[in-house]
Amino acid sequence: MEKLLLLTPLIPIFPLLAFVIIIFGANKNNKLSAWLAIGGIGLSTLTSWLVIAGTIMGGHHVQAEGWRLPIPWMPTGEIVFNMGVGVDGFTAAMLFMVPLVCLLIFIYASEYMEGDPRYARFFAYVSLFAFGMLTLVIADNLLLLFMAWEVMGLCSYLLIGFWFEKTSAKRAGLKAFLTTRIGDVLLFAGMLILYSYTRTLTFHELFKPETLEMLSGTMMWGIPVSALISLLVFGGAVGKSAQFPLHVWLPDAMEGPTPVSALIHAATMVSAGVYLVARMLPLFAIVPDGALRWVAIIGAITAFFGATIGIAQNDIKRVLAYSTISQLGYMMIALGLGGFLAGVFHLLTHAFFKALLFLGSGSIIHAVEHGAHHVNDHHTDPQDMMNMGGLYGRMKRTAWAYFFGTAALIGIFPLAGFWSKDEILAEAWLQWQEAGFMSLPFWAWLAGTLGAFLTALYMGRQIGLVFFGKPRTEAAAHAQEPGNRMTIPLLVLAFFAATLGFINVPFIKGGWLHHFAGEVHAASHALHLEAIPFQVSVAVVSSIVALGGFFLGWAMYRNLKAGQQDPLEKMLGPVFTVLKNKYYVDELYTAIFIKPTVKLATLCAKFDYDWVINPIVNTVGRIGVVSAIISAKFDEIVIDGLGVLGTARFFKWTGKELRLTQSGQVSNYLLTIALSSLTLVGMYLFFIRM
Amino acid sequence: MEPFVFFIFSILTLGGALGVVTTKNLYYAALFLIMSFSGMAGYFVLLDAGFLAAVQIVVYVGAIAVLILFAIMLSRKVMTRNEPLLNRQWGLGLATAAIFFFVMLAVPLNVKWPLSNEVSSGNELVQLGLAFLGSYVIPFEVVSILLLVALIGAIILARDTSDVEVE
Amino acid sequence: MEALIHWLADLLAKWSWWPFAPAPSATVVVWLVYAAITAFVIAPLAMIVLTWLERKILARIQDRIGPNRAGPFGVFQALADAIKMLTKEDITPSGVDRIAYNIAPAMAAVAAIAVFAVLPVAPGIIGTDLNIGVFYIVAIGAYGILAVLMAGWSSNNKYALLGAFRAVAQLVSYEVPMVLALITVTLVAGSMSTADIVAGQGSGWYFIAIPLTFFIFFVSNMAEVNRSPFDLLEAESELVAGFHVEYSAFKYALIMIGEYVHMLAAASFSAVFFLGGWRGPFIDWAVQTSPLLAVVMGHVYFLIKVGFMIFVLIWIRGTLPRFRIDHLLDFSWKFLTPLALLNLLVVAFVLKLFQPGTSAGIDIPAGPLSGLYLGGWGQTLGLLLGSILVVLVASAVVKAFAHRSKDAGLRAIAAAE
Amino acid sequence: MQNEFLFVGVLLLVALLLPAGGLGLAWLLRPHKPNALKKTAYECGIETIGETWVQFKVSYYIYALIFVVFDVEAVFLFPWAVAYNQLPLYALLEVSIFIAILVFALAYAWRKGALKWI
Amino acid sequence: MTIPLSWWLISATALFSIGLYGVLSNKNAIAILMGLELMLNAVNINLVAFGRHITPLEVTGQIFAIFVIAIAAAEAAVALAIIIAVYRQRTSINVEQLDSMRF
Repeated sequence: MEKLLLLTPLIPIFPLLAFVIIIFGANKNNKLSAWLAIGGIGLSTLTSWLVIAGTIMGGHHVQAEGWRLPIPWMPTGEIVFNMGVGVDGFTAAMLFMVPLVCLLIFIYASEYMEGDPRYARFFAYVSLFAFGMLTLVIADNLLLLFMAWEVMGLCSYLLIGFWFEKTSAKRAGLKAFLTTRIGDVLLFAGMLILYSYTRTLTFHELFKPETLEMLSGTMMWGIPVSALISLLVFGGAVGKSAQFPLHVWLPDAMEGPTPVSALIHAATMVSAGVYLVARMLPLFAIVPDGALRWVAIIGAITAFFGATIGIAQNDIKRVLAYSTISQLGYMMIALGLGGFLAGVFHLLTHAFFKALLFLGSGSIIHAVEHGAHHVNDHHTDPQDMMNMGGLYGRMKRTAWAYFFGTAALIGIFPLAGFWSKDEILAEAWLQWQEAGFMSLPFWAWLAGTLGAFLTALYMGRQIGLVFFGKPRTEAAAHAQEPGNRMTIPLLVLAFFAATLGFINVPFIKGGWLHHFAGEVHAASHALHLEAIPFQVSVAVVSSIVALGGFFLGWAMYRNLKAGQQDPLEKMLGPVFTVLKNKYYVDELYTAIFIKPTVKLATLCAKFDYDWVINPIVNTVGRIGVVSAIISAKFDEIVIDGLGVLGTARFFKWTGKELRLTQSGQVSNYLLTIALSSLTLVGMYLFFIRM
Repeated sequence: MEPFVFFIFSILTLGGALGVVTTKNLYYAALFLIMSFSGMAGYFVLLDAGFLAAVQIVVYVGAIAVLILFAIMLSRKVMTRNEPLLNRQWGLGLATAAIFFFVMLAVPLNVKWPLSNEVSSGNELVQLGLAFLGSYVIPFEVVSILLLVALIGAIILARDTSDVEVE
Repeated sequence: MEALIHWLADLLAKWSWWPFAPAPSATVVVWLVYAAITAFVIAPLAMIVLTWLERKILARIQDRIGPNRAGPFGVFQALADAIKMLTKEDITPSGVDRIAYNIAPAMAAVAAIAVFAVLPVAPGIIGTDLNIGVFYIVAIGAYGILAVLMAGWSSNNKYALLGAFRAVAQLVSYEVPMVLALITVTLVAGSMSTADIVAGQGSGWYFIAIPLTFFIFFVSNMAEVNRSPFDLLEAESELVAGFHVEYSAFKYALIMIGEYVHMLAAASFSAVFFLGGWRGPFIDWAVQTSPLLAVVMGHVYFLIKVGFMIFVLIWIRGTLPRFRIDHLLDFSWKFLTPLALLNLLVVAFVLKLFQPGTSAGIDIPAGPLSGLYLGGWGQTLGLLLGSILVVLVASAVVKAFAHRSKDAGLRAIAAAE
Repeated sequence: MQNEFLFVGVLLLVALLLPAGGLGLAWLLRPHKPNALKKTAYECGIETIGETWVQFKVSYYIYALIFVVFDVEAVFLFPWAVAYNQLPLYALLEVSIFIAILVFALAYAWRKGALKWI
Repeated sequence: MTIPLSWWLISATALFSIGLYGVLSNKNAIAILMGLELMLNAVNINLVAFGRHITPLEVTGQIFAIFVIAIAAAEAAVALAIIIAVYRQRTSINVEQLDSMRF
């Protein structure tokens, strides 16, 4: 058994090799590149299955305790960082999902991307991405996980901006990169603090009871270190998994090719954040009512608001993007309530049906585009649902696969989504029963159930708009079912979307997955690791809500005519506008962060360009004086004349100093770095002496 | 005896370094740099690291210095102009460097290191070889990848895409 | 060396009037004398004798007589040249970069002399037995390259500059296969110490075991010392002598000393690494019975080998035409370097096969064929077979390339074979 | 300090005396009659046209570049060669990978035409 | 008599400071690079000196120094290639004129 597990390090190697070979050798040959990528991930899939078999045969010992292969990285004195890999039940479950979904998507993409001038490069990038994701899953320590995390971030950037001729795609890539970077910095800070306290970043060493106790017992800035680290790590997950308030990048990420959306922004990479939180859950849970609470709150907010935005979008992929955000919120709810396995279960099922939906939308877009070419129409946006309609008759395979995916997503019995979403809601419901009305679990349950309704609503709307009624454009009327390489992955995914739920049906052995993956964190007592009994009431409520929502949406949009006003818009009025504009979060960010930064940068650039002491510095100073005078009038007692001068001086000084920072002069940057380091060294020496 | 040798090598090293940063002629700066590198090789000999001394000369003097000289000759118009090489913030730079020196001086003057008086067995080369292929094997392989990447990057950057080039 | 120092120390101890502490001063005296002989006798002599030899041998090859007026067989001709160098006017052209212009020739000469520090001349006679000896030679070579670059750049002459660039390109190109060949030698000997390498050739000179390595080393060394057919960086007809065109009088002499000493060093180290250095018939017996006799015999054997190597170098110069620069660089990068790498790996593999269970008292992992080690001779045979294999593979690859080549002439040659 | 290196220092110092002494001797013996014509650059007799320090081809730089890479490689291979007989067989595999990557670098340069003398 | 550790450290600090000054105060990209090399070398001296005086039986300090040298070589190769490329574009390697990053 252990011999099979020894294959683990090979899993990410194949896609990496594919990447290297494509980049350096095969990039002239499109077909070869695609086959290399598919072959690489195919080998990974096979290896993963062998490893999973090893894990199953290894029994409880391997599944719960994990098997590890430590590979020392550069030993520096006493510090030995590990590049080790490990397998346990949780990893094995992920290893079932990740390579399989990747493989199907690669096959799909080999047809979808045909005719693209950078076809080979696409496959190099996705191979690199697969390498990152697989490494992340098998990493047995935070350091390797973080490296893989960053590799994926890079791939995400490259792939979102893959069609960089489009300004919007270029910007979306940059936005995704920068937004997730905020989370990454937080995660990295968390890792640093963690390391400084524990001197290790390997999971199984971190989760030893004494280590966790030490972390929860030590205080830093008034809160337990474990909570602080957890929140920082969660910050990383918020960025990667597009949780509120860093969710803004995900919808824009739909500028990338559709297989990328399916692969990265639905099935795998965004779930890396959830994976991270699930992996680190014992740390979150060690302090009761600590960081976990925030995970649940953020999850609930995201689950609900993501779904509300989803109902007002017209772009087929954006609807799915908001759906993804919302579903990730569900996972966070589950984890935040301590339901480790509920979250993981939903992560697995979601990957399949969301990949299915995205690929389905991809083949719809492909078909509509094809139709548009057919009628020589170059203005119709092939992604806009308002331009579709009546596609059911033209593409039956895709439609049926899409129906399965939708049913799984909104939780129709007995498809995958039903079981996994139900478990999350049951978890919340049970805890609500314990904690009482208006408690956090209650709100989580409410958000989840309302979210489920909205999910069903927008999916019903989408199905109605896309597949039913009459074609609203010529392009839609001439749409054509794409070839086998695109439809067969859809059918395979549909199969899994339908059946994957059974690995954790509560009636079979009390949830098979629970025994397989659920005991990874058995050492941590704060988590709910036992299977949750099936809650009929929850299931009935959510089923009614889902069916109701779906038929409402379907009925409203089924026969929408071209040019007709959106029925929901008629009903909701200004609320719809707010939703359509995504609560103006992007605009808010623009107003709060981006514009001032741009302005500041522009100003600084101007300052520097002239270099002489600029009148604008004085203006800033004067503004400072004026604002100081105004504030002085507000509370004359606090701010006296000295304060005014101080404020003025402060602004003057800031203006003067800031212009140095953005000069574009390498030397200035270097000087800044040197001075900052010097200050840090000085502070360090000073405090050490103290 | 050894302090005297140390002193000579210090003059070579630090004097060379000072020459690098003070001379106006970039070509001389490179020659001073070579002098400094050679002094450092002497340092390594004094530190019982004979192999490292040779590495210092082979890589720095034999390879990097040649690269730098080539680069200077490639961008020679700048070199022959003999205009001051200092930028506008040199005063601040000097102050920073000086402060850094005095702050860091606190370390050797105050810290008590856990010194050891053992004498190495003298088979440093075998130890190095075993370490490269043993505990440091991942960095060892990564170095080759790093060199590969550096070579590819540098060739792509340095190669002239236009064919008009006077020899 | 130690023996010499002890002998001198004993001698000095007997002279009671000697005022200093005997042992260290004996060391210093021996060192100074050894260094002085190397620098002041061997180096100028190398230039004088080698120029004469070269002219004489080249002349014979070209069916001429060569220098024959001054002294018997013209031996004083070279001496006269040396005196001429000393007494000629030293012209420093205007516009040169004086500092670098003056340092460069000195650097060239000193760098060439410095490698003799690790040359094992006879049993026990070696300047200093550095444990990084081979690598030391490589390191010192770096200064030679720099000297060329400095000379060319500071001369303020287009020809000199072009010559210097070409020289540096050539030197760095051939440094790579040379270093790879040296790594192969180190691998076989298991040590970088030159003395150990000579000692390790007791069971067969490395010339027998790794002839291909010898070929690579010898060819790249020819290029390193700018010998024909690799002498185009001073191609008189094209570059009016290359990087040292602006040098005259004694500075020119220094550069020439550097070059000829370099040539002598190349021949010496070829002998040390591949021809067994001071090894020869009965030398092991002599080492055991009489150290003095061993030293004398070692010198004799060593000088014979060095003389032979020098003769080969001159012979090649007289026979082969000059390379074109692109061919020259291609030859290094596209042929010698890959060949040297392949050779290195094959040698490493064969060594592992034959590795005995112990070496110098340390237990080491034994190879699968360690039974065939046979006191080193089995290994030697294995290495030889490995070399032959590499040669066969390389010639097959080259042939395949030649067939596919766009060069019609090359294709014709390949087809003819 | 490693005593073996002391002799290297001695040899270097003594060897420095050769150019110093030689130049000194030559300075005593040689005539010194400079004139403007002698001091001109050694070319075909006409004054040099254009800047003397011509800019040269970037190919030279690229050869130096590849050389740097192989030089650093040698630094890692020498200790390996010395310790080779104490290393297990898989060390040969590791070194083979190391060399293979660098051969790949060489092959890349070759394919890109960086080794072509234009 | 062996040289005490603090001598090495002071010498290395001085070298590092000189390199830092070179980096901060030069406007020529190649000169900045040379300053950088000096700083790297100062670090190497520290590494080897600590290794020699604290753990003389191991060669860790030397190993790290060798890795630093390898990285410095790669860095110099790429940096100089960039400088050459920039020079070709702009006929200048004065970093004060290379400020298009700010836009």
